[in-house]
Amino acid sequence: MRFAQPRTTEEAAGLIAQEAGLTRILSGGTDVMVQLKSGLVEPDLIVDIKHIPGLRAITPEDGGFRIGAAVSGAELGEHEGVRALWPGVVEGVELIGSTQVQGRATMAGNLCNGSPAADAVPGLVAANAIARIMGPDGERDCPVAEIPVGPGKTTLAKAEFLTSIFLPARPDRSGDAYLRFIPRTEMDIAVAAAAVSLTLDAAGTVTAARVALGAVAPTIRLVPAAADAILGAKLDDAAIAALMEACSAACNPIDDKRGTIEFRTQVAGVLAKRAALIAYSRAGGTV
Amino acid sequence: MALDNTPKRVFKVVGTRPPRPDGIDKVTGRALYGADVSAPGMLTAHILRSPHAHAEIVSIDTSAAEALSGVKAVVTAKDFAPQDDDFLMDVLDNCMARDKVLYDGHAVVAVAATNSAIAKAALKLIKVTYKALPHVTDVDAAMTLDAPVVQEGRSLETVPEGMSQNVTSHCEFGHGDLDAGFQKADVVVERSFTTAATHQGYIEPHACLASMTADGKADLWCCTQGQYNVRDLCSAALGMEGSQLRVTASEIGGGFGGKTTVFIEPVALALSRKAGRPVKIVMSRDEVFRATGPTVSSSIDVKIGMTRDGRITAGEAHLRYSGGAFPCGTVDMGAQAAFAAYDLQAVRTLGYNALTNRPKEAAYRAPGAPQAIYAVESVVDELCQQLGLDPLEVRLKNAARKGTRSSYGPTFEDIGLVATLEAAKAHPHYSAPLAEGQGRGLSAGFWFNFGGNTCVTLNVNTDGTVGVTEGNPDIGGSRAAISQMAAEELGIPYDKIRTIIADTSALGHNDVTDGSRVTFSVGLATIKAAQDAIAKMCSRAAQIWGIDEEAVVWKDGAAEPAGPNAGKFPPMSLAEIAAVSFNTGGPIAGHHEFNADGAGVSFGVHLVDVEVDKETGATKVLRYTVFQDAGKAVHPSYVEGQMQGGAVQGIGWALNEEYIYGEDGRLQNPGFLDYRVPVASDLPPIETVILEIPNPGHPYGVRGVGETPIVPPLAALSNAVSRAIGTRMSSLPMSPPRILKALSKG
Amino acid sequence: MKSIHVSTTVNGDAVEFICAPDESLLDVLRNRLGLTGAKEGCGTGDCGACSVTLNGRLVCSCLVLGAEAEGADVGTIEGLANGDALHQLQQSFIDHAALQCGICTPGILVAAKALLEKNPDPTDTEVRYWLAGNLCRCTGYDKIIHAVQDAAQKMRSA
Amino acid sequence: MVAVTIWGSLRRFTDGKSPVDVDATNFKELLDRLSEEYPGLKPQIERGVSLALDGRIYREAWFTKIGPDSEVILMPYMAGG
Repeated sequence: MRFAQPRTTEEAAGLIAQEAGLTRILSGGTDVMVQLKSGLVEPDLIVDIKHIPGLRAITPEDGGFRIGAAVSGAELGEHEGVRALWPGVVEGVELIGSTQVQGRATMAGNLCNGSPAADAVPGLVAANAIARIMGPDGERDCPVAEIPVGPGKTTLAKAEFLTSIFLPARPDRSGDAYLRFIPRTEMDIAVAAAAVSLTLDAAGTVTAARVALGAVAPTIRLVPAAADAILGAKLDDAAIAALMEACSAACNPIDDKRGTIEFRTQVAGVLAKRAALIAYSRAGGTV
Repeated sequence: MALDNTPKRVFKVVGTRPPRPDGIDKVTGRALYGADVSAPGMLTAHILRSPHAHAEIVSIDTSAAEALSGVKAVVTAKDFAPQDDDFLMDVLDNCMARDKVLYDGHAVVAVAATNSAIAKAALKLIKVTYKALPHVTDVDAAMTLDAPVVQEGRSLETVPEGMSQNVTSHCEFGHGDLDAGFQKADVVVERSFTTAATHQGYIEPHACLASMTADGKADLWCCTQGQYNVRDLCSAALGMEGSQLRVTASEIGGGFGGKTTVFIEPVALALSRKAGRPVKIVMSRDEVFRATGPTVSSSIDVKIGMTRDGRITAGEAHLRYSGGAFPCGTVDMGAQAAFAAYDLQAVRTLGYNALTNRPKEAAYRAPGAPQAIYAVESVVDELCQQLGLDPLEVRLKNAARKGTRSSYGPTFEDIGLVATLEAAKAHPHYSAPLAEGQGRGLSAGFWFNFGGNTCVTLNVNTDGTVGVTEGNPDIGGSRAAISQMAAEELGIPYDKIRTIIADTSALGHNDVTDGSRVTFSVGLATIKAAQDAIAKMCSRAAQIWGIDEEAVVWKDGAAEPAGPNAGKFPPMSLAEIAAVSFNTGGPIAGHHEFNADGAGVSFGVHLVDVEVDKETGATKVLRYTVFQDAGKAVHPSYVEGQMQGGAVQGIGWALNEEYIYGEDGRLQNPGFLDYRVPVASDLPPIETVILEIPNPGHPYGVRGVGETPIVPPLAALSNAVSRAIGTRMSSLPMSPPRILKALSKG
Repeated sequence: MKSIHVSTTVNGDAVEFICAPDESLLDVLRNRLGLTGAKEGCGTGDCGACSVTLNGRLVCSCLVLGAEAEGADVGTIEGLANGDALHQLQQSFIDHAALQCGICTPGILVAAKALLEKNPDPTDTEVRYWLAGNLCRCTGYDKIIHAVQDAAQKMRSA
Repeated sequence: MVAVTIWGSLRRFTDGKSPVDVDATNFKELLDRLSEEYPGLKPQIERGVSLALDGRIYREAWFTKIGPDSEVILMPYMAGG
């Protein structure tokens, strides 16, 4: 195994392209190191991208923010600007692991790990965040929602890696929120999760919404039917009930050591309801 | 045994809270644990483990591994001496599978190499051919007649005929006429319960460093609750003489019963013998979960009758425990402990142990008692609910007390249950208001407490300081408590004493640190050793003064002339006597060795308030108070620490901790990610109330305190949750999916 | 696997070591630098016993490659006391009986120090959440929270 | 003679009797007499038993004195955590 610390994205892309064997990108390393420890993955090359200029930066852009792929959860959480614009995204990232893990884990790594239960991803999907991807042929942009395709699987080509994630600007009277369910108060993987992003008009009616669910299907799932359920409403009981029903209907979970199909299906709706109410309040709405 | 039974005595050191002697080492990172040492030329070993729940080992080919550069030794079960004794054979078979692998994670081959990476690479080169066999991991399934047989021919003569071969033992306890008792009841509740296997969850994985030389002498450093036990088991396994194996106990990073046996120690010794070099083995967390000590899993039926005014007329429990793939006597203790808190005219408990394809049970804090008492205390609570009675009053009405014939036979001496219940009743927690969606639970708990074989040396140094040498690894602050008792008895300051834990060659046998025995037994031996040294110091003073030694008494750390000589000479302090000891007959040391008895049983009562989120099934623990009889709390901070730590382990057991097996019989959650021990943010403060009802079996009144606190939380939590959600829970852990399911059934 | 030469700073001292590319910082500290205060309780970032600071950030050293320490500033439990003078947290842990077996103690102290540097006056709940990644199986956490708060109070008034 | 209470599952080796009377003045004599008079108890006695004497539990001590009026209860050998 070799270890490389490239100084540019091009250099990194070149290293990865040239490696015939298995490559792992190291930014926070909180998943890669666990894989190494388990012996299930034996990479030939580890590419540490933290030393590439810009990859640890949070940069304002077009009213939104570009978050470098190696920005840790702790660094993101300390950024008042992102917190104010996309509080739901930040709270999702901050739920990954312990304080110690926060010192290392990144939003981009959480996305590329491909876990259906990734805490950072529902918020990003609800925010319609755009990932910037570097590859042998240069950079491309791709909606975050299109990256995961199954447990541990993404649409990234072999020689591609994330360099940043862009969180767009948003209209006034917008809010987002993320909630997950875990058996303890910390340190668990989400058993079910929901992120809601919405925009209100002056009267408090929902004019735009995106709802994403985690841990209830092979990938993080955008649920347009759930968004439709609250569009044009003021989160009255009927809209909430429709939202919960749409979320539960969108679930296709498994029974495993963390939860049952029945539990996940039911709780996903509950979390969507609670997240919607928080997002609504953050957008300035009063139920 | 004549004891100076003066419980009302005024203590000077006992009952205070001095700093622990190992404190600075532990806060600076200097304390040396199992994995923290190395030796010149040391090899590192790893162990290949079974991926099957149950399989025959057809063949093992280690040739490619042995040929790998850097590999220095490979061992299998063939490298260990066969044993006549079944218990010893089981321990060894658990360390290394012989003909069959009996559970997922069962050790098969070990490799020692010049570094960890090579040893791991070598494991991949080993070819083991298995013939998979049907498996069973559930205790009730294992007891059916068509269940796969885990081991044949292991049933004791006590097992009734016609049962599955997996049933290895049967026990029955109790007295009185059950039928008549149930006839007298106004209400009878019968309910079945299950509890999952849980792990002790010590943060330090098992680790050892073994070094055997060509002349057959060996040294072993390991984290253990009992170095003498390790010495005895390992020397038998290796066919060595006990004197040739010196075992040194490292600082121990938690044990809770799980480090009372051996797993890797004989393996490291065998590898070292083969390689002729020191060998270190450190388990991974995955190995700890898959191959070391979980508790029994259980399935329990309880039936209790009660009159309208809250008098229990009869109690019956059927306990089915599985201690994994080997015979296990833990159900005996559960069956004896189940109804211990009650004064009953008619009581009967039946226990069965069944083999399953799970790791061999290891002791865990009051082994067997939490499960049984959970089931009994749940039914008592349900009866109270049905009859509209206060659960604390009902327990007081039926409480065992001095003179009660216990459910397991003996008549109780002085016990603290009533005092503990009264303290709970008087505490503001019991009368604090509860909000909607909240519930309060109560449970009593009990543990036997043990004494056992103990040996202590107390050396009086010429500078007036004292060294205490004892043989029990300190798992919760016992060195501080022992130093305090030595200081108390000798009448010198605490900081003049240093207590150390001997290796097996430096002191006679000591039983393992188990059964809440150390503060009681080692403390008692230390007091006796101090008295021995005092007698010698009085004799030296008598010599110096030229008076009869009977005419000398020991007071406040000094010899004083007494009787007709009183006042003739100024008192001679320990330091003064010690300073001239070379001139008066040589060094002064006190010794005591005995098989301690009179440990005195222990009772506790826990109160808990919870709030349940009815939409998600999540339980939040809002308030928790522990009441326990400590006899005499030698170092109250560490008594509180036992009460708090035990309570939190019990909370984990009640809410989230469990061994989860897949259809394939493999453990699904061998890590701290999915084996969910409580984290700091899960918990409220754990309030403690120490009662001191002196144990007549100890001169200071001390009782063991370590185990009882894990017993009540299971039922206390279950009763609180059941009351909060209005549905009786009967299965542990009460994980959110289970609670939500119970809610949906109403 | 070719070893990597790394120059770093540990507890303020310049240190050089070589390590394998897949070797964790925890293994480097324990096996190559003789700093065994950080413990491996799980190797997967779930227990916090291996907590250290890396460029001032609290991390699990089992989740950091030794090679990543190049040019970095590593802080371990061995650097907490100033010679014979214990850090207030260390003293408070002894005074409040906040340790039993002590295996989690180094990690908890390193984590608590990082907390108090960021937030000198935390609530109990903040302490509990900050330390949620540090498992302790002996104490039930109660005395740990008291000890951290005692140290925080004394450090604020110092 | 002392009256020894035998726990339930062993009573089939004492013809259903409990307590049983044995002539013993200490723990060792008690175990020896029980093994002689009720051979079915021998395997359990060899595996280990505890003795509760007037409410106090003894695990191994052979020469523990037993008075004629003592409450004597045989118990399984026990271990803790």
